[in-house]
Amino acid sequence: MSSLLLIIIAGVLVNNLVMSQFLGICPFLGISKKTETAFGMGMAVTFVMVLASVITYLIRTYLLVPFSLEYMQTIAFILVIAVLVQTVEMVLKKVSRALYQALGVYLPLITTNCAVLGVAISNTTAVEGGYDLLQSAVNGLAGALGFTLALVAFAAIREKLAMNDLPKWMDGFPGALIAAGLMAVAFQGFAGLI
Amino acid sequence: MKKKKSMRSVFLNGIFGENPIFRMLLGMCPTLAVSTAVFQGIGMGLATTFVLVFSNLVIALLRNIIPDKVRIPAFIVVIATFVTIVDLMLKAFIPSLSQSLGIFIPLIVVNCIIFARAEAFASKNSVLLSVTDGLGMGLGFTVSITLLSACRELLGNGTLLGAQVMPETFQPMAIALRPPGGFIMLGILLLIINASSKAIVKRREAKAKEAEL
Amino acid sequence: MQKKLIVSAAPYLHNHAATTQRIMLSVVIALLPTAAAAVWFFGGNALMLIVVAVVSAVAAEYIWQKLTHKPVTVSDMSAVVTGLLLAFNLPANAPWWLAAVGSFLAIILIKQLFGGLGQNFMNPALAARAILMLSWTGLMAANVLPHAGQWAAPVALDAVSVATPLTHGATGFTLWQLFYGDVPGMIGETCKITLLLGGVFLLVFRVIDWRIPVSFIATVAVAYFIKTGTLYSMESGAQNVLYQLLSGGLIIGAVFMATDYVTSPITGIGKLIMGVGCGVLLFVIREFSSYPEGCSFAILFMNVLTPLIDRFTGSKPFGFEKQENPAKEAKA
Amino acid sequence: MSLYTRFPGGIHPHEGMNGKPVTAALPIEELRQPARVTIPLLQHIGAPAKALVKKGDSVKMGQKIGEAAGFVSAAVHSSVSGVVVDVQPCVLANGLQAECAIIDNDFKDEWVKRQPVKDPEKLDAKALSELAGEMGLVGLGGATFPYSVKLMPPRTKLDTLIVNGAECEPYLSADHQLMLSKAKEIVEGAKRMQVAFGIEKVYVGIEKNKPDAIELMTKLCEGDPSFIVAPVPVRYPQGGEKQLVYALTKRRVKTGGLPIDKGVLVVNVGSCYALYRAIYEGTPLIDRVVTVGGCVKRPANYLVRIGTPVQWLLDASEGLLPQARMMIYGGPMMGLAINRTDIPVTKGCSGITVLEKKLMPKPESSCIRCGRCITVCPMLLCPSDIDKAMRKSDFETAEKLGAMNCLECGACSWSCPAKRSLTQSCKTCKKVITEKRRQQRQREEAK
Repeated sequence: MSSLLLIIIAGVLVNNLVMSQFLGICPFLGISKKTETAFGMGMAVTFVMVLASVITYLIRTYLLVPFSLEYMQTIAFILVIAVLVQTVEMVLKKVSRALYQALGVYLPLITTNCAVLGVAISNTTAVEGGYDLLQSAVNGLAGALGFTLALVAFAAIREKLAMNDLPKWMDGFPGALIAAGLMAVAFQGFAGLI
Repeated sequence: MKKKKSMRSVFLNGIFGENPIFRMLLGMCPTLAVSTAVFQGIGMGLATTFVLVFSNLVIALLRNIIPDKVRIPAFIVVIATFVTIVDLMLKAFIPSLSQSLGIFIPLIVVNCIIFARAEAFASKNSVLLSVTDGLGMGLGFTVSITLLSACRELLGNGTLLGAQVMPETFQPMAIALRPPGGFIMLGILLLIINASSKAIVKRREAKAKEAEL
Repeated sequence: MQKKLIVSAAPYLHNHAATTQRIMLSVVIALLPTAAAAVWFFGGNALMLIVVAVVSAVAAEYIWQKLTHKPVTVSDMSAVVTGLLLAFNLPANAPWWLAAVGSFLAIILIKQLFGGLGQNFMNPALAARAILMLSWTGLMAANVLPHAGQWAAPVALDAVSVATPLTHGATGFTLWQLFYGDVPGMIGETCKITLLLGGVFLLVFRVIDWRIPVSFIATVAVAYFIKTGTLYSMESGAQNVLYQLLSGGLIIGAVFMATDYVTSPITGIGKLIMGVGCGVLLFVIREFSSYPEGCSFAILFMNVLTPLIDRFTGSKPFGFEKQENPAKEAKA
Repeated sequence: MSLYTRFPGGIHPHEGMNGKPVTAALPIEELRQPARVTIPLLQHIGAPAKALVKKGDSVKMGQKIGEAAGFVSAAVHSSVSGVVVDVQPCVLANGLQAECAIIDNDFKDEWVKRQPVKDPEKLDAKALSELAGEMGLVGLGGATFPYSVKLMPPRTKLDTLIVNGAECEPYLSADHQLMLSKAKEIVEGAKRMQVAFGIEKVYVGIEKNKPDAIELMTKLCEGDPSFIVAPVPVRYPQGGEKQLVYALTKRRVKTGGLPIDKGVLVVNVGSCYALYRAIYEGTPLIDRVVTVGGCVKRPANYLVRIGTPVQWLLDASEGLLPQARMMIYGGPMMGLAINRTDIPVTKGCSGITVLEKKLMPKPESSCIRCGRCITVCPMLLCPSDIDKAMRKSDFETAEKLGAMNCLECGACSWSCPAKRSLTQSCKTCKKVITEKRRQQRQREEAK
């Protein structure tokens, strides 16, 4: 139980995907202009990341390892994620109209979100022999929550910056990157928490 | 109105006009993550270039065969194949680099540059042009990531490619090697490039005006 | 005669007693006793650090505003406050350039690049200190014993390596010593008497709001009381609470840093959230992280969340009713 | 400890020379009539009145010269007897031009035939509203809302009447002095409304800095248990409708709504008096009390005929002092700065305030997010954010932040250490948003 708690704290704060692992930077920079959209993206990523963690674990344990196809891991994982995103989109459309409208637009963007593949791969390498099923799922959840936290906080900061009169050449990405850097400074306080 | 693209312009486009990092802001994750040392930067750049060139080549070859509906999975498979090749080759021949780049080698798969070039260029252009484009983009990526990692290594370690460059009295600024340093350094580089390119454009306009007068 | 009459927008009365400059000046005044205490305990080097930090902060602001052709606003004293706070967060044996680099980072990277006074989203002094700490961890270690009343440290600086009160397992400092300031630490954080004095001054003159410091300190107290009180006895719990409250940078952080207008929530509830958040994070970092002291990181993290907190604690207008129908209102 | 609820926010503005302490002690003097009056046909919120006279007509005092044009509009009457010189646009205090009747005074003070109401006790709401319309009554507290609309029989049952004698605006003492000299008439006017609307409780809200008025009113109301004189704390803007309603009844007037929605009718003391005169004398609204305060040689409270130019008042007060820098039409918090003195006094003008050099605004600097504007805002808004949104022309955000609820009381600007013109930003937002809504309505109607 405590190991799961550690995974959560590590995923959300200490090894925050964006702020200390540089995963998912593209959506972090791209979908952080409005807090609402940022939150929607965060939720969509959370949804997919937990599922992806579970499914890639199953694929790896029951398909790749038994047939010693580990070198195919990258191809297998990325395909699984692509298919998963498509399926999730279709299922959501059928099952829950409301949820689809909330998350739908973000789903196609997730395929190329390296955080999902990154978490899937790190599930296999985090500890000797990789996390077990539950740990993988929790790790996926924690990573996604950390991603959401960083994304939403960053979006609020950018909304604030949009109201400022920044120097002209700070507009857009330079300002966003430096702001992200200062944010990362704050996250460094958790280094060695575990 | 399709303009005929010369190989030279396609090549240079990748390095200057549409520099993947400084202009298009693509492939940020590996850029920020591995740019703590020049050696890693160059390694990452070349690995990406390799994948770019070959995936562009294959996709350009197959561009008329792949049906439109399944092109995205097809691209992914092609890219992932070459990434796997690079991954295995690095593990075999330069294990130290493979170790330090770690997870970011398999993550080349989701590097938006490669996917973007496949979608935007290779699937619409001839094999030769696509390969040139891959080379240009790859080199642009490599040069940029090397520049960033040079800055970070210099400030954070006082060295370049491991050789001491700064004077002995220099106290290395360790934060440059940490995550915040990556963001801030890239931000500052972008800022400088934006400001100077704006200044250049301005000067050109002023000159053009002068010429008119 | 009518020509000299000015026309402007209402209202025409203003509270001339409250100006940005006066607010900053009162913060500087509140910090001065602590500056004196810093020099008293840590001697000439502390004075040098304070002077270098303040001068370079003001210089950085002046140079930047000149270079970018903006109106020069160094007279609003905000750079002085930043410089002072930064100096207070340096150890007594820090080299002079550390203060200068810190000030430049604080003013240019953290404040001016985001638009100048009032527009930065992180406390400049704290963020600069954190950057210095991440860059030159060794130089930022507070390991000089105070040498009250002596100009230079009696022992060669690098020969001294002492445990600060928060280093795990360190004891041997009495509560009185902690309160009075006769302990190793950053130059401006040790003397709690002068810091609290400054805090009371700011509270009395309504420069700062009570919510952040009170909720911050109370949260830390409660957290430590629960921890030690349940582990051992109520008595040791209370003692440990006092020990923790008087150790490290908690007081300076709660009174002077977390209350920074620019980087803390603007609403009352938001301020309480900020205080409690800082307290919890401080407890977590002190207890579990690799850093002995977490005050600056705790505040910085809450700075990051401040825009978010502001967004969700914005009050509803007076008389707002939930079932209100905006379309209907528009028609009325 | 006050008996009455504290409204959120609020300030205690400091005054310069000849402020309330001075003007409050000056009894009302009737100002000499000017030789010529300029009577604007738009002295109220709503549509301008339609002129009933033309060049060369001779008019009597109290003669209707402008007729209400539309639902929200009010009649205008001549304040002197004489000859109409012209009907032409003139500049008013807000800097805009409006149609005005210019009348040369013959100093005969010939009244038009006035007709007091026969059975004042039996007036019902409908009759009151009609009478108010006929007599050109508007709210004299500053909002100048036509009373023909305000006194219409309401949809909801009214149970409380608040007579607003708070007069929280600095410098001004017009209402204060009116209460001292016309207390009986004010109470009588209020009683007529009480009867007409079947109201149970009448509060007379007076700020505690007017103890003489409180005493007098209390004495007058002793016999009537339904009348309660309520001394309210001195805090600007205590006299704001929503603030006073909240302080006295704890009812929160809905955003965008009126006190009437909560069963409360708020009437200014000046309006009560004007209503009394309309009922018992048949006198239309042709004069009002104006405080001339601040940087003038002889501050005073004048009973002024509507249409008298500001210069006439200044002359009576022996002119400005040398340190005068700003002249305000109204009070210093909600008035309008003017730089010409030919502007006529209208129904809504409660004072002419002249401010000295030392009170002049200082240059603005960056917002430091100190939150003072939020603490003082009586409407619980965040003026600094509205200001920032306005500066980025982001009116959508401003609307979300509740800019439309702004009272324009000026408390935020007063308290801002960076001297930013927050109130002005809110006003701008309100204007733009109102215009946008209007356009949208038009588009919808066009469909």
